[in-house]
Amino acid sequence: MAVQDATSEVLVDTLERSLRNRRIAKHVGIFLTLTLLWELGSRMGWLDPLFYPRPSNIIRSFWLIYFQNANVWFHLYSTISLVIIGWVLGSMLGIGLGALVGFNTVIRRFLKPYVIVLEATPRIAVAPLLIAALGFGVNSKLAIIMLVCFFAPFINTLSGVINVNEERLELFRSMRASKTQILRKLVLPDAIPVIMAGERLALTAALSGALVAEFIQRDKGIGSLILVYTRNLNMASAFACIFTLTIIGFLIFKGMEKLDHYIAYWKYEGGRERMSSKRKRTMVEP
Amino acid sequence: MKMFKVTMLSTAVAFAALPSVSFAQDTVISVIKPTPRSAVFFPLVVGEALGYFEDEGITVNLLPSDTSIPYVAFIQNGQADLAMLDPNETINAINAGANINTVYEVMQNAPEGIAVLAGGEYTSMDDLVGTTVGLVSDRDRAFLQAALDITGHSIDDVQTVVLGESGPTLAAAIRDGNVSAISGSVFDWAALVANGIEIDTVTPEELLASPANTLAMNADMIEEKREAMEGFFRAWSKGMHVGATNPDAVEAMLRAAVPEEWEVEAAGMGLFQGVLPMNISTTERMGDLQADVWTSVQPRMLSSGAIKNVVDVSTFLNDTYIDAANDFDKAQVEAAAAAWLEAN
Amino acid sequence: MVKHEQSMAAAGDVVVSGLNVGKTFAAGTVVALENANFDIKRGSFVSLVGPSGCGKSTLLRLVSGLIEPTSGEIEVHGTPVNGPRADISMMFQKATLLDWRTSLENVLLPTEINGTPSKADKNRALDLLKLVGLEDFAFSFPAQLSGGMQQRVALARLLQTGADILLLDEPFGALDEFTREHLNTELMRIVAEVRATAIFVTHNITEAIFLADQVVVMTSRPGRMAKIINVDLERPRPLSIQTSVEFNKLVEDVRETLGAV
Amino acid sequence: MSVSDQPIPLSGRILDIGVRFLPHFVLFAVIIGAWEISVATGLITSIIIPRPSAIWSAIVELYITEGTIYRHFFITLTEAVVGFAIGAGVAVSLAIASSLWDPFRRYVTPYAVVLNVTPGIALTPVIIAWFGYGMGSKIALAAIISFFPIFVNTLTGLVQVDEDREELFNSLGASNVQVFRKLRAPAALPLMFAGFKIGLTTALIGAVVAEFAQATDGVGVLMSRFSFQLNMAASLATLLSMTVIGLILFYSMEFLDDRIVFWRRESRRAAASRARARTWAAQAKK
Repeated sequence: MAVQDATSEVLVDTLERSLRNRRIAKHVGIFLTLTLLWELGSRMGWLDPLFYPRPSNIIRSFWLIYFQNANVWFHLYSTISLVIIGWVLGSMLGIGLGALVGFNTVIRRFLKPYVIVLEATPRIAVAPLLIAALGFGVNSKLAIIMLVCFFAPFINTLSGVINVNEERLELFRSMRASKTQILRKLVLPDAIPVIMAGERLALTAALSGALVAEFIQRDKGIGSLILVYTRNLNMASAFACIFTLTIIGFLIFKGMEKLDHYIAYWKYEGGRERMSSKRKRTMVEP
Repeated sequence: MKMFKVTMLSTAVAFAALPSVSFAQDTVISVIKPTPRSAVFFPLVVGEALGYFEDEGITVNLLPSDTSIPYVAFIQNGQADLAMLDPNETINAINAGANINTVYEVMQNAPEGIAVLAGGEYTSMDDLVGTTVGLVSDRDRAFLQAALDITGHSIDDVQTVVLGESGPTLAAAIRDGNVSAISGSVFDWAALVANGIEIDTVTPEELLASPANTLAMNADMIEEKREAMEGFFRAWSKGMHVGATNPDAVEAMLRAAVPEEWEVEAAGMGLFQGVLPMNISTTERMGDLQADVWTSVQPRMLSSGAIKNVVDVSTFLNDTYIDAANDFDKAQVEAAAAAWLEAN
Repeated sequence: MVKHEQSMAAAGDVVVSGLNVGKTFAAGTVVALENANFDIKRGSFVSLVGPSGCGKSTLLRLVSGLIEPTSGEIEVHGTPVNGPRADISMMFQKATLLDWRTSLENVLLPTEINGTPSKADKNRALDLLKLVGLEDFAFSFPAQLSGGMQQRVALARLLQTGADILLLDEPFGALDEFTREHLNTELMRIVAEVRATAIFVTHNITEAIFLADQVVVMTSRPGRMAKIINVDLERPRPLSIQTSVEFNKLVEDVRETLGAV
Repeated sequence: MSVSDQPIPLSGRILDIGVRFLPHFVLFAVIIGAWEISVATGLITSIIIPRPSAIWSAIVELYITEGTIYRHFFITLTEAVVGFAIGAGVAVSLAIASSLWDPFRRYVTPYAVVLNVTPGIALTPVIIAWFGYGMGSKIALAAIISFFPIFVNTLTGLVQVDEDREELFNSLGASNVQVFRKLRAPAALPLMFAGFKIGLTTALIGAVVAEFAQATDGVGVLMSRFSFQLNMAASLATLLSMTVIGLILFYSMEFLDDRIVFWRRESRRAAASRARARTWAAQAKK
């Protein structure tokens, strides 16, 4: 039942293998050729510049929005701070509720139909409703972000808590562990990897949620900036903004990977070695 | 776990920082309108650049949003102090029982128009009969309705399609002949022209003399918010005055405040030149309410079906702020604008 | 009946006994265990052997207090079993180590459950890891250990509880033959060293006889204790004992019991 | 604890179901009642959360007396399904090509990763610019954001084949085509369907978000219209139709999944085995 990240190890493997084998030059070559073809196509009039901005113009736009006019920073700050706050609040809510529901079979039984309904609803679609209900401003944007990133941690915490390994549970029971001990020493640590998978999805969803909120409520944020640019037929800058989001998306991906290595250290060779020597030091020396 | 704590802590800090961004001591005036800060309503940008809103103790909180959102609702539920409305929206709201007053005319001539491809097969309103006409937003339907009505047709003689506000969609639709014409406003054409799509307007003359983008507010709040509103409109009028006397300063201020509109020089310039005259009042007092024009446009809107009933203008036009809005030293404003231009 | 020194010294008093113990599942439709009567003496090593579904694991869980009998009664140290207790410790087929804890922390788990581990507890855990031959892996995580090493950590954890009755549910069943033989020898040595009473469940006849003082042969449908065979082989027992005539007679006996019913 | 093994009479079984669902109904009724009262007494503003009775009358109006919802419902459903079909078609073909031809996979991978980390929603304004104001742009966005989960799941399924099984095929002298058709493709099916289920959900989100940005018809437009008229009851009633679309899409895919990947569920296995026995018998008779 847990929601897993779609990013496949197959792709990451392929990419890393490719990089290791010094195929970077080839990749870059292909990329440059494609870009040049695009540029050429645009200059020769094969590609409609209304729709497909020239790569050179996109590069110019990057320079403009980041350095010359530096107008993107304000919007970036707005979007990113909202995404992070909404994500932290939304996932705290998700994890808390997930744990609560996971431990309480009665609540779980009663909540199930509502969870099914919530799962089937495109949650991002509630955005206009929330903006109308909560009004313009930070509150409604935060509410949207929280709503879209609440679900994955909720479901994953729930499933992590429910799917505790039977044998381990029996072990704890044979040692006469109390309910809190089972929760603290077994269930929660056991659920961490799957919760982290939920968190990663939640952060990605939070970014999408922020964009949709900004499309509707256009005061600030990268979403609203993209709209201004497309409205002004300035597709090059619109693309520069979209590629900015690609970079943010990539940073989220990498950042969550790092966080996962840190928190769920026992899943990774490096993490195990790090913690192993750390524990040795703290245990033996003092 | 430490990382988690760091995240939480930084979140808490960011949270604490957020409210401090809005100025606690100032009066906030929330305005719902179609665009964020833009050349289209430059008096706001000018007023902010020269610190006039600040001088009045006002922070302007813009609620730029999709034009499919009925702005009147936001006045009624108190989320907005001012809403930018078109005449037909105003009349319809009053007919629907909304307790609103129109207090300031941002544009005294309609920026709306009906555009066709220059040198194309459509050259007049009559040519549009039987074709598909694109609307930039739902709002533009009433204007098209009125234009067709004046030229002896009705909205049922054409097909309409909402194109949305995306520039390339508009451009492609008219260039490739998917629509015969676009009913929109001068802001929508500026970008098209800058991208080499020449257009002509076939708008009936009579429709141009119409208030547009007027600001309305909850009638019950007129006295309660008097001080802030007078300050707001005074700052706006000052911005308008700079537009009338020193367009170069306005241009420079816009380049600084909304650089995103000037990245493509031709588009920025085209837009600026298009909206400059629109934002300058033709009446003696800036932002004044033209009761006779409001009276004369209503029968036309009625016959085209854009409104259901004609409303007596005295019931909702309220010029109680206009005098105060014009109560400033013009020479001082001109000097300030010149000094700003000098300094930047 | 020749018993090795330690258990001889302690023999005589009964630490685990069952009277007409029965257990049914699925609302009485499945009889897992029927009418089991047994006495297990202090310090003895008892093997439960039989095919799948003969109720040997059920019997073990009944003794541990993880499940309750449908009929009859089990007593440990003279008091009826009604839930998991401190004087009993259990080990499973899988090592069931916690991935996020080092070997040492896994061994310390039972102590933590009963309170905060003292310095002495920690030293004891380290000693136990040494006893199972893992002193160099005290700070390794389970994923860094082989299957056999993981089971040894589990064995150390079993001993860390300090319980004198050890229940082992096919503890080395999932390991390869060589590792299993090796660990069985270790287990025999360690159990003797800590002077514990052990109940060992397996479906491997050789293993059952090799380890035990008594082999309880169980048959299925319904689960039932068919025969108790005393193993009068001298201790310590080398691996080579498995080829002796005496040993093979015992194997024969168990086979016959299993086939006869 | 004595339970008779006599079969429970039918009336008893109905009673049993009733008893099982009764608490759910009671809880639901209590929540609705409390909600109604707290709105009626002004505890909650009806702008934020409308009364259940108001939502009910909006449902009756939209679905029964006026029936306005159906046109929008089918438009959005069509957009989501067509978008999904296109996205899935492209994704599956690319995944097959990538699995069969290693260099292709290497060169496609970086672009797939870039597409994955870019929030698909950010493309909304550009997609609308490219594909225009009709259903095309909604279908395109639905296709784009449903592409990745399907691509990656299919590719993973095709690539991560059990090595022993592959060795078996090689030892039998199977050709590459045979390995693909008889081993890789069937083995990939479960993961592929998991991808389809995620893809369907995201396709619906794509269609609805594109409708928020620009559209004349569809439940997304209807919902934002109602929201901003502050007609929260009708807005929630419209949201319900999205849930219904979501449920229809999900359960249709579940149905297909059950029949095509029949070997995962006992009841389906039994049905398939009976069917094959029948075919076999019929053939034997001839």
